[in-house]
Amino acid sequence: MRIGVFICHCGSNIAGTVDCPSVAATALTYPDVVFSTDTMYACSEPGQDAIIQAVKEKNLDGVVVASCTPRMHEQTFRRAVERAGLNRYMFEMANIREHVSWIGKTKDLNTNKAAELVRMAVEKLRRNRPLFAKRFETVKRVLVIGGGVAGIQAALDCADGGQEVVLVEREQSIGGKMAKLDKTFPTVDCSSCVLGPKMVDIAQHPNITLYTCSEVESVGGYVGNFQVTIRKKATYVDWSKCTGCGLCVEKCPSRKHPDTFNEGLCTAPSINIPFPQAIPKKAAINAASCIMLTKGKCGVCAKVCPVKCIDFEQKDELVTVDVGAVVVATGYDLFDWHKYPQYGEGRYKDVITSMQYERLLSASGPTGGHIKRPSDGKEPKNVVFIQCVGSRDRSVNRPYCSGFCCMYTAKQAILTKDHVPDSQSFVFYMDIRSPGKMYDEFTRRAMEEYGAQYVRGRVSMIYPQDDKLIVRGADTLAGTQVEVPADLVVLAVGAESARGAVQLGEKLRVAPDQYGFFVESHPKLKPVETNTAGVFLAGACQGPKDIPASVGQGSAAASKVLGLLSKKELESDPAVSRVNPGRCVGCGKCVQTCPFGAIKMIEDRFGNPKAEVIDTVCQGCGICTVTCPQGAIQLEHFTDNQILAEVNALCPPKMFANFE
Amino acid sequence: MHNIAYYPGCSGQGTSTEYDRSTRAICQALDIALTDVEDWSCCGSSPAHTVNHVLSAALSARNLAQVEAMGMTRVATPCPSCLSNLRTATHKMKDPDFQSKANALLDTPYRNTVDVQSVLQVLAEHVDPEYIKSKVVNPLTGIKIACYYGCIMNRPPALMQFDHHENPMAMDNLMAAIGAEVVPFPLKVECCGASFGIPRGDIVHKLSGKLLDAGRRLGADCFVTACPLCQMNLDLRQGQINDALHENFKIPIFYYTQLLGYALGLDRAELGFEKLCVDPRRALGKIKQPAQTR
Amino acid sequence: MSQLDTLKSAIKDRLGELECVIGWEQGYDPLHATPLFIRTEADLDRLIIGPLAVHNLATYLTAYKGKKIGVVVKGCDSRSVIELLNENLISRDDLVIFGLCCDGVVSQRKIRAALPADPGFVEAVDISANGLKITVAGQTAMLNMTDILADKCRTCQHPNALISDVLIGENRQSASSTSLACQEEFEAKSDAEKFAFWQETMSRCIRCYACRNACPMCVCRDYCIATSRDPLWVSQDNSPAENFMFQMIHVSHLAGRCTECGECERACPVDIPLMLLRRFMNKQVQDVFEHQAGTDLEQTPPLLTFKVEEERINERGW
Amino acid sequence: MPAQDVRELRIVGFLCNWCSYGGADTAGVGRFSQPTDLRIIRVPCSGRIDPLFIVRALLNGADGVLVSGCHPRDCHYAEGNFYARRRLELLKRFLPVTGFDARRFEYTWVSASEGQRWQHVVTEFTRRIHELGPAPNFNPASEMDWNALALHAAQGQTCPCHG
Amino acid sequence: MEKFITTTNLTRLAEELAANHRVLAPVATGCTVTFRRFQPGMTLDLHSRMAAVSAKAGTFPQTETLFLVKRDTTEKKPELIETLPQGKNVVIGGRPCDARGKLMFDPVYGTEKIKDLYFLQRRENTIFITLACDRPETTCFCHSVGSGPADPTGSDILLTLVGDGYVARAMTPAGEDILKLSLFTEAGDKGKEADAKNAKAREMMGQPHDYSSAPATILARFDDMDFWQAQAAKCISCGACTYMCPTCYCFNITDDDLGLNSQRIRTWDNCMSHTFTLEGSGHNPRSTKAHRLKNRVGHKFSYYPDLHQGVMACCGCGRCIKQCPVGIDIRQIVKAAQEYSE
Repeated sequence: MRIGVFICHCGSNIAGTVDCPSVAATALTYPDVVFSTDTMYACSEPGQDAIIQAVKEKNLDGVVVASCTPRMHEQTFRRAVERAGLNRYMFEMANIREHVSWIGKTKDLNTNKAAELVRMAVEKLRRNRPLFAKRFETVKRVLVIGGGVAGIQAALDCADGGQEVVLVEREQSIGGKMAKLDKTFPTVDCSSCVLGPKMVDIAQHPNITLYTCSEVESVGGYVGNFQVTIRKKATYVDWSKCTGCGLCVEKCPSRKHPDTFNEGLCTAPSINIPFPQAIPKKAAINAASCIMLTKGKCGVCAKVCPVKCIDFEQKDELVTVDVGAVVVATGYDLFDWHKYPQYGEGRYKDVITSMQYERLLSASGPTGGHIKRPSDGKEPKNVVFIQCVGSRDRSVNRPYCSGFCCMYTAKQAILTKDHVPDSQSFVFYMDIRSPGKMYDEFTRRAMEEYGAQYVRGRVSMIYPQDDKLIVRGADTLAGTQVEVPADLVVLAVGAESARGAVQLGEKLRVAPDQYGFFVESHPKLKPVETNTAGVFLAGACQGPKDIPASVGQGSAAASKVLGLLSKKELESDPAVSRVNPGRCVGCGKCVQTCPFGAIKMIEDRFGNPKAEVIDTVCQGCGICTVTCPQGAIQLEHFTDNQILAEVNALCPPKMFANFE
Repeated sequence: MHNIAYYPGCSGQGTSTEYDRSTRAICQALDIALTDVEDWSCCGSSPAHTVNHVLSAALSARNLAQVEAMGMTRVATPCPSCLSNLRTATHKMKDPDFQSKANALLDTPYRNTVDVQSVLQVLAEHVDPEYIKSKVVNPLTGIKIACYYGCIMNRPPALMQFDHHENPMAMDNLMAAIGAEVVPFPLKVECCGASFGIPRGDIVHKLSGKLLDAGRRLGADCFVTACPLCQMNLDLRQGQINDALHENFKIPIFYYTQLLGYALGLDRAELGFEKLCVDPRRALGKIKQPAQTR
Repeated sequence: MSQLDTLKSAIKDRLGELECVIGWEQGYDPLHATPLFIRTEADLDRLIIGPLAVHNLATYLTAYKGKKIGVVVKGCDSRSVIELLNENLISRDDLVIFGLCCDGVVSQRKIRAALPADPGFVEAVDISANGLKITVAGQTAMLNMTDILADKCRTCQHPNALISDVLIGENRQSASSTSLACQEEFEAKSDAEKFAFWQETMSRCIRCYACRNACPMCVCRDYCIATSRDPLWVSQDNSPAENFMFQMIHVSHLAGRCTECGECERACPVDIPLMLLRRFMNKQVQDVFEHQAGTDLEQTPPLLTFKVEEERINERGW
Repeated sequence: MPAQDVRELRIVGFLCNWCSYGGADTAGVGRFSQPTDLRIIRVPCSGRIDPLFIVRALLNGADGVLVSGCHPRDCHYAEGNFYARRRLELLKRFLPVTGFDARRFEYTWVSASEGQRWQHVVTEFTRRIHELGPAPNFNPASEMDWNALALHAAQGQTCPCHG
Repeated sequence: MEKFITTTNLTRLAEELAANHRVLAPVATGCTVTFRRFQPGMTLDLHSRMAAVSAKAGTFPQTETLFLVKRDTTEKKPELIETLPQGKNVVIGGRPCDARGKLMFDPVYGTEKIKDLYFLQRRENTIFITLACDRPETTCFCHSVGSGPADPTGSDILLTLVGDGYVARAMTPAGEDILKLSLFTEAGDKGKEADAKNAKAREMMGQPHDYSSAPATILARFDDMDFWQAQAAKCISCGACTYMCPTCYCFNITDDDLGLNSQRIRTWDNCMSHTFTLEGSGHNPRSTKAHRLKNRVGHKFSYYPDLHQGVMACCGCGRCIKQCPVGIDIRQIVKAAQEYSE
């Protein structure tokens, strides 16, 4: 083999603490190295040209570049050696910047370390072999999980782009959190007026198939060729017949279970359509409270239904679809504020969440848009808002800022004044976070035009006194304790990851972070990609964000999907596991441990069982390679011999024959 | 029958002898055998802990080592301040370095094998409420009680590990068990101002006054408390509070042990009602006399 | 009927449907048994059981894939059968198991230590319930069974075959002791002492792979990575480090699968106490995964599965 | 190649590409200075790390081996580090019987964002290895050492009675 | 020449020889006895049991470095370093079967055309001081393969235990040189005693088995795989038998990378292993253990004697029987072939 070695100075980034020419000289003594040089910027165009030129002139069949982390430029150099006519896998990188020059202070030690890292790379490269990607076709269909505003936007953009879309929503209607909001900041325009038309578009778009009351059961396959099983939960109503007339809802005698759409502020009938603008506008039965389903008698709805669409025998149904890409838009949930003992843990009826307050404000809410406090239905005069309930608080493991609470609190303070002109709002806050277009102006308006009194400090307790709630907190600007007698306390609860996000992540092989939000591929440069090819993120499932950001991300994810599916064929990564049938004894241990189901058992021509890797499914983790005791299944590009060569390069074995 | 070491604490020897006496009396009545810690000394809570943590812990540890010497593993004290300091010492001495420093000051090293609880915790967690109910001879029917726990009985929660630190219920449940009507007193764990008792009487007046006011608004006939300092502030200083705030509070402040003893029908002399500054008779008068039984 | 006769008659009943039944017969001298492959009723006459029948015959099973055979197993051997079944390496339908209730087997190494002369000079052996009366180089010695019992039998928790089609004999009590003094003494040594011990024992290892090939769980057989170039894990250089590397491979590949039958140690021609490694590893497996290989038909080898929360693994804090 | 001088010992690291290698990069980008002893071998996933790589390194004379992967639940391949955790934990617990000082091997989890944590891990582990000093060679380095070993064995060492 | 040496002096002899020879002698370590590099301070263990492994390593070590390749960091061209065995060796305390084993190597490694310098150099420079056996083990059959318990073939000195020492007889000039050392005294009458002992040992072995028909009868079974499968049923394909054997001379050659340097080594190989005849294509002419056992038995008792004047490639030491984990008895296999009838 003829190997060329290129030691990059990276300007002074490497050369500042590593003697690059000396490393290059040392590399020349390594086995199979026939050419070695140092270079100012290996990744620059002249740098890459020099590599290509050397490959051609010196007739190299392998290249080592010692520069920055392969996570940065491995692809760059692979493409360069490919342009030089080599296989892209006949290339190795030694990371002498992040792992050497930037962390070590002593030049001679750094230089020695750099030389050894180069040697490791050379020894590995000596055992590399050309690998070739397989090409495969993609399914022109996309799955969008979650029908909130981000999912709606992604689905519409994909559908408009000509792709078939399958939209799956867990709840009875799409719309998500936004559908529950009264108005939106900073324009104070009606939320459902903005969202409603988009929801209708979803229902009417010829490219979109909508499954509500449905969840993703399992996901198999790989980018371009996912197989998704969707569980359609029983609604006990035949939606192909239901006209959404609402007669059943009116007549249902069981009306005691909490209305989840209205955040439990009121109760709902057991057969229900959650809100007037629901899409699809179909009734569904709550099995837990339905008298017929729990006690076996009643059936009023079935009797009154003009189209006879009630079906108490209905069962969950599994639907399987093939898709080429997946957009995850599962949104967020609200922090459970009951963890805070200082807010009364639920003992005081007039301490409510901001989302409950939205429902009180909403004309379609339980109070018809009149603010009435839950305990006695009185109109509150003093309303206290407490911000950062479950945000920026390490004591409840929510150290992050939820981002939008400052804004909606300001909005709610404004709306409070609109609804009850003689009211007074107080806002306990930590900092005002309003970095958006027209955002800070909006919070200013709440204070200045609407007279909301902002108190900078945390609330230490709420206690009842007569028919009021005394809110005690610190005013850190005045340096005193304050007590505000409130008629109603609204907690600006923060966002947390949607329930079930972690489990969904496991199915999709998308890692959640420690708080359950999905991790994007790169925090800045790949904000909607995930580390699983073909799976994209949109909206608050990636982290708390407000409506404009969610919509923006929905469109971004859609553009990624459209880009991906516009290719006729995709290439699979050839660095996958490969079985040497000559060594395989057919024990099947690899099949047992593969997380992707990428290994199947076949029979060879003598009828012996052998393992076989499905190239396109294999993700290249190498779990199987460690599992196989015979070393019969090897992860290409990270074979036992390649890794052992690196180990041996670092710690040469000592045999009987010693070289003194 | 519970057998527990008993650490009376200094207040029980002076300002709150009635607390000590009533505690012993109810424990006896409820089959809890208290054995006084032999040769007990200061828990270190007063001046020491503001000056020297090691010394303060060592003072506590001395008493706990005494408990170990008695071959016992559980000690109960009526006083939250003692409780706090004893538990703090136990906690700090889990650190081997700290333990050796503190033990260096002692004749007998403390091995840290003793669990410290308040008498209230013993009653709440180890005595069946039904058993207490069964022992009641004078149910407190008719009296409305505000239970006031004070600021350190349950806090910090990680250290005290007893009841809820914002909304404790141990005394509420106990009082309810003996027939009283317990008002939902929201300021259960508020500060009475005790630590400012000497230098800043005005703060005590404000804070304690607020407690009394909240109790009165809820219609409480009396308070019960488990802390000698709280009791002193609310009871002994009630007159000063009235003067300072232009109020006219006349709310008797009982130790919960006193009312418990009353309900159990114990000897009044053991309960020490006569020690209270605010006359308790009006409040006690609210209690409906049990129907005569033959 | 004696246990042996019952066994013979049980085998006779099934022999017709089987390729062969694997048992034991007397070997090259009266002190040694050797595996017997019973194909005809005549072969049955040579069948023996008892304290000399040391071999774990489960070792042979994987070679008979697709053929229906019978095997005689002691309690310990039956664990290997279970483990092989759990790993789908053999098929239960192709196997007739004649299970024994075992009183324990001898350690030839202990016999050698106890005899007045080398057991190679053995002239006669008389087996009784209490032990072995052995005449060697003209001298006769009575060896008590308790003195020459194999280590695995001293701590045996499964004397009766755990899986069988026919169970022969009456259930035996498991051993009261679960620890071996030699193991404990060794573990108590310092790192330096243990290190030196393995350096020395590995310097006499001749890499004959008897330990590997006697092992019922070493199913790679001809494809062991100790003798391959791709992958190249071990040099053929017979130095202690390379020899130990092979032993580490063996231990590692048996982690969570070893049924502690002791065949590796028994097979070693240069008397390396390999079970020190195995028993220690098994103890760790038991501690971390609460797993004892081959004791339950529903087990999954612990390294082929995982739990999201491992109750017994402390996350290593830094 | 031996470590350059006593300032450095031979420490081998096995890091998964997605988290810990990224964490080491992050530490580099942040210029978090670290001891230079460690040499990192990049593998796709901690599930690719055969405990026998670690044994091989130790037998070859490595003074320390450090393994790091994604935090449990954060594996890029969903399950790799769960398998790795079992394998590595078992190795860690097993080492004492071999006479290798188990402190020479450590495994931990570092995410791509935890540059500071990586600096801490490397610094602490390197400090530990320097405290332990150079590892003994399993294969004696010289003929004299061989002889000393054989003599020691023939003279004193007893074999635990076994069989 | 015939001399006497006390037990104590034999140890001193070993110690003196160790000063300028590589001395191999049976030494007890742990609970086994193996040939070890003897050094002052060690105890000879000639009698407790026959060493587990034969003394083959004296002339044919398990690992022989054939050459080293050294790649200097300054020079480009790798340097080849020759590693022919240097110095003189002594094997003390082997048995006649140990001493005889190397004779089977001679017609293979020292022919006119092929000279294995590594083996020949060691063969030339190794002195065998052998101990006659005084009692046969159940596995011994040296008398059936043309040898006996006091067979001096291949030895330079033969020792016979008499009283508190040994009667030592020199068989070669090199042996005579050693007997001239002052540690030896005159043997006197002890020589006769030794003769008597040796005769008694031979008598105890009884009638030898006649292997003369073996080459033909084994060859006759060459294509009878049923026969070999039955014989090999209990074989577990390990290499214990071949590695114990004084006469097995097969080897493997491999290269090792040692950092920048590398070595080519020759190591014992064994024909019971699958890899022994595994071809690069993946094909294996001896794919089953039956094929391989056939080869081992056939080689020793048929093919080798056919090529080399009827000499069996077996010393009858019995180690392969005794150390076989499953108790395969090569005598029984040969006998089965000899007695085979359709």
